[in-house]
Amino acid sequence: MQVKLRVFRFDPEKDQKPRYDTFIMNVDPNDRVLDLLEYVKADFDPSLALRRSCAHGVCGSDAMRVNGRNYLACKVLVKNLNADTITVEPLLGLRVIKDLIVDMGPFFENYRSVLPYLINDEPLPADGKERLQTPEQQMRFEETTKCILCAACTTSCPSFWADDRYVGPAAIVNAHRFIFDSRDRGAEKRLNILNEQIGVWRCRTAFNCTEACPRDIHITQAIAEVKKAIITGKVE
Amino acid sequence: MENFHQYDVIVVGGGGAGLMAAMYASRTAKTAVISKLYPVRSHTGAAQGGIGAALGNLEEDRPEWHTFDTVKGSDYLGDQDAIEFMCNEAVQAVYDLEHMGLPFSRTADGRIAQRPFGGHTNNVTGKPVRRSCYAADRTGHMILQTLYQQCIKNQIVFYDEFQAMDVLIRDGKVAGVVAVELATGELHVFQAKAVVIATGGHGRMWEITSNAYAYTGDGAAIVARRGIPLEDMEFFQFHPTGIYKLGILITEAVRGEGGILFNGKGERFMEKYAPRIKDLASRDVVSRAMYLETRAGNDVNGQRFFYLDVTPETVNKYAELDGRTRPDGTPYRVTAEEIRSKIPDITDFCVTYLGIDPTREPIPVQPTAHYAMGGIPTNKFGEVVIDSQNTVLPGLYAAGEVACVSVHGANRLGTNSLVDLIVFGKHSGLRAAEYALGADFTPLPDDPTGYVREQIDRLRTGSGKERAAQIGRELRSTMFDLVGVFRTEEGLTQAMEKIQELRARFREVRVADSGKVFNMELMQTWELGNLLDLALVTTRSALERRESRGAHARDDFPARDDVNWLKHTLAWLEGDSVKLDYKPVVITRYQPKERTY
Amino acid sequence: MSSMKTTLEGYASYRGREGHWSFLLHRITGLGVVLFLAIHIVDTSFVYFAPKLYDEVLNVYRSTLFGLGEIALVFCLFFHGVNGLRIAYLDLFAPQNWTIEKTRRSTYIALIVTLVLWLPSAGIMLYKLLYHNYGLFGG
Amino acid sequence: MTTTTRPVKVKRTFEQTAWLWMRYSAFLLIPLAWGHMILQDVVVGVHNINADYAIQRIANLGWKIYDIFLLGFAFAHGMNGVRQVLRDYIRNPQTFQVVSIILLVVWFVITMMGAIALLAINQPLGG
Ligand SMILES: Cc1cc2nc3c(=O)[nH]c(=O)nc-3n(C[C@H](O)[C@H](O)[C@H](O)COP(=O)(O)OP(=O)(O)OC[C@H]3O[C@@H](n4cnc5c(N)ncnc54)[C@H](O)[C@@H]3O)c2cc1C
Ligand code: HEM
Ligand code: SF4
Ligand code: F3S
Ligand code: FES
Repeated sequence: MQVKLRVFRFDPEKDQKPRYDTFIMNVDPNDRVLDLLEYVKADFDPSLALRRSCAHGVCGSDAMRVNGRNYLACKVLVKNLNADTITVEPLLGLRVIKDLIVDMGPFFENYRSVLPYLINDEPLPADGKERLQTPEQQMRFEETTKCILCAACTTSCPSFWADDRYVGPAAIVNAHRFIFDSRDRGAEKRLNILNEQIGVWRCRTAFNCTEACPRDIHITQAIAEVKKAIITGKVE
Repeated sequence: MENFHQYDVIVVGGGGAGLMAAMYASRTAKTAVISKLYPVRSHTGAAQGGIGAALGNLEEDRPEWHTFDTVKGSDYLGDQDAIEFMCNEAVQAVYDLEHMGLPFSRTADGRIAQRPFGGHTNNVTGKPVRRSCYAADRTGHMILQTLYQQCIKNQIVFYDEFQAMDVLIRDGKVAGVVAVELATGELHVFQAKAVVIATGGHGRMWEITSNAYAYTGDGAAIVARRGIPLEDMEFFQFHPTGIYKLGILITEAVRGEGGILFNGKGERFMEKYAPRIKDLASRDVVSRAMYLETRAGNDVNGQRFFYLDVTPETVNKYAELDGRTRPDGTPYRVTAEEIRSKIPDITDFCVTYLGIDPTREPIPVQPTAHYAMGGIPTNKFGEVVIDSQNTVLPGLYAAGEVACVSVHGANRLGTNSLVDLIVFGKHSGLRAAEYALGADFTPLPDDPTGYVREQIDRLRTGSGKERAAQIGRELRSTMFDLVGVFRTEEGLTQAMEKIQELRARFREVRVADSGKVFNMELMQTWELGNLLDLALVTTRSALERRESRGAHARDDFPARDDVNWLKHTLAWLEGDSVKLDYKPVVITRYQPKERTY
Repeated sequence: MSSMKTTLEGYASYRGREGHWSFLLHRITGLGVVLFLAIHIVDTSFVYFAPKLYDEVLNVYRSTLFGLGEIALVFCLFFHGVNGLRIAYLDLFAPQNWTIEKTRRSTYIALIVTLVLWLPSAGIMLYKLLYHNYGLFGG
Repeated sequence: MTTTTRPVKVKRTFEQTAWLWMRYSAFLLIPLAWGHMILQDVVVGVHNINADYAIQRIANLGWKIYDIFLLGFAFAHGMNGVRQVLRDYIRNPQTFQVVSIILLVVWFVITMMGAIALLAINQPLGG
């Protein structure tokens, strides 16, 4: 089928303002949007800049806006879009560096701010083997371990557009992953961090994050669980 | 000097191997990691099935069995001292990962869950053993995340989106690394006492591949251009179950959970090729079986693909036929729900890319380029060795897929790469730090960035008669058709000619984008150059090896030849030609035997 | 670099779904109501501070323009209330229901409930407006 | 189930209290705000309201209490809402502090105006 691909372009060394380049191409409905961008690079304009690596939705490199909504370019197929015109733009809320590449700095800073690592200073089991954890305890937080830090969620969040100091859904998801891990002892610290101005209270349940998450994580639900833990003083 | 940095240890690569090395090196040495991708984007995150270790959580298992299986899987080309070391270390390594917080799937009594995987057996009964420790079907993702988290905790210094382009060596010692900062296009010089290369593999030179775009063999190509040989490059693994046409991997764990392969006639063809462990035979065996079936006209619709079936009906039917039981002795039976919970990501891939639910319909699969057994030669401490006498190059280390220890020999067993990353990543890091403690900085060469600038200039000033994208396409199809699962003298010779042609044409390429900021065109063209170098080495090494062993299957020399070829290839890239030498395989306990499954 | 511009661009161009527009509507209606309420408290207090002024203000309120605004206001408060109740209930008592399916469904239900409350009210108000201001229906 | 509940000590913060306030006040506002609106805007209608009507109503003790509640809850809810909305867009903490103080003053003045009117009117004019 034929599609019209409109791509956001911006070269900081040449352009004052961004522009959109249009490419008409014949594609397979099963092609990924990432494939289309690769065709552009191979056959039309090799200077198009974007990040990508795994090409099957597990590395988190290529989150971008496609027809106005955040996706991983490698996880959205042409046929999923139901449109002859496909517009590809960089993520909102982060500084555009070049074409589809944005500055991920603030995103990773927010991620780091919630202490995203296991905290447990208690002695290890005497036999040197694993800490025990039942399947139920593991399932409690399994969902949020799936996060690939692609930023599709955080950059779809109106609260983050307004102020990038809001830690954002991705950071909360990663805090959730540890708060509800029965082996972790740092829940208190993280909850106190998220209880601050820039924390969970900025979430207005706008839900764009959950809709955008390519890993199908129930983000808003996870955020709500964190809020609940803060209010009740109980991690369940 | 601006853009100059000094560290005791520089780790190039932020995947599993690199992060492991950095974590251990940073305990005693000033360490930094350079990575062209954000570390969490590394290909380790794509690993699905699991990490092998003889924990014996569900049934009896021993590191010795793991060792033997690995030796056998390697078609006896693996160095047995290193394999034994790795399999013994694996157990503690997995516990270490758990202590770092890795969310393994669990057994009912709270231990790390384990599943069967290709080639891993109980050495007494010969039956598959549950050895692969897993976190659903995203074990690699969890390893990568966990290690990155620990690096944050330990405040490791990262230079994210810095692409290494050269290793500086002076007076036979490592002096540092030259890297380009992608965001600015500036060159940076990192002076270091020790450098650990952990840049992963080069599977992007094949058309159908499970490998990431970033898998362009940068590390191997960089050191090869500095006169260091590459070992066993002819051995590249083709995984039998890539999604048809796309190459996306369907982990062996699908067969571990009971999935069955069928040909176009609806036959379970693996019965013919591996009567004992059938669908769980080692990867080279299954990929070859598929190729042979295709040649016999047994592929589906004559389109060179097969079906991998994990619908509960099929799984249960064949589990009954095979007499498969659960650890507690009850017959093995599954529901669609259970399958989905064991392989959620695979289910997701099938739904997204094929529009099918794998618990209802079979998955179309074909062999896909997957893993480089060959790479930068090292000993079991991760020290790079540069000749047949295993002479160490002081200060240079390599770990992970880019390295060839060699623990995988001619064919890697599933789950063993993650073990390799963790074990040798750790030890290379420890060794590098130890070395740095007792060493001085080697003075930098006069113009440290000269060689890199020369390479860049060439890409910017070519005649422009040729297009990189076209050369890349031709390279990938040539490699897939002629240097793929099966090889012949004729095909390899043809491939050599084609690669030389492509290399000549590559000199006519000119990068159009003259900018500095995120000049991806420049970097990707440079990466194509790396692939062209490694393709040359691979093909030449394959042409010389006149036997079939593991992943290297020669139609014209179908048998393994231990008399002449039980040895590692060392290949030096010298301009447009390749110099070869060989070194013996370390054999300790297990004498080569015929390999059947 | 997040800024008002990004925010407005996002509001205008991001193709969010039910959650996004209900967030926007909740915010707009909330702000609308609070603006009205501030004025309304002040004008009502005129009954005490300046009774004459109060009647004049009421006259303004009786104009057609304000009448239509009042109908919109009622919509705002109904929507804001129903949706606010939905949010408060989910947040406080059923956080596990913040899933895609349930959120979509609850948003639609909130909208329907709003319309069920608002349409009859709007009808009555419109009737009165036409009756008083245009002499329709025998007014 | 083996999932274990762990107690955690989390400080009360202003934002948390404000968040809770928005939700709990919401439940009260449904009868208060809707009741007021349905009665005045829909049932009675602006054309039937004048100063007399208003004064008569306020003078009634039941309505007086009702209105005081409404004033207290609705306006405080609303002004905190405005504060939260503005906080989203104002990056500079100093600016935000100034804005918060202004909001507080506006809230206080308007609430006082309403409260005085409500409390001062005790009987219908001329009655
Ligand atoms: C789909 C898939 C599934 C797999 N499943 C399994 C499995 O179940 N079990 C198993 O054991 N193995 C599995 N493997 C293999 C295993 O995952 C890889 O071999 C392994 O992860 C490689 O790790 P690494 O650390 O060597 O490299 P990577 O994780 O790929 O890291 C490479 C790093 O090097 C950096 N880099 C590369 N070039 C440069 C440069 N020029 N300058 C700076 N940095 C650079 C990259 O940014 C990256 O951070 C799988 C592989 C694939 C592709
Ligand atoms: C009728 C009953 C009402 C209910 C159930 C209700 C409920 C809520 C809730 C739950 C919130 C918080 C939303 C969030 O944080 O995501 C909220 C916000 C708000 N409310 Fe109300 N409210 C009601 C009436 C009012 C009234 C009368 C006003 C005006 C005075 C008002 C003005 C606001 C404002 C301005 C916000 C902030 C909006 C935002 O943050 O986007 N509400 N309301
Ligand atoms: S939660 Fe989902 S959308 Fe957000 S960063 Fe993680 S994977 Fe991406
Ligand atoms: S989009 Fe934003 S407001 Fe909350 S529900 Fe998601 S974080
Ligand atoms: S390229 Fe890895 S997620 Fe899309």
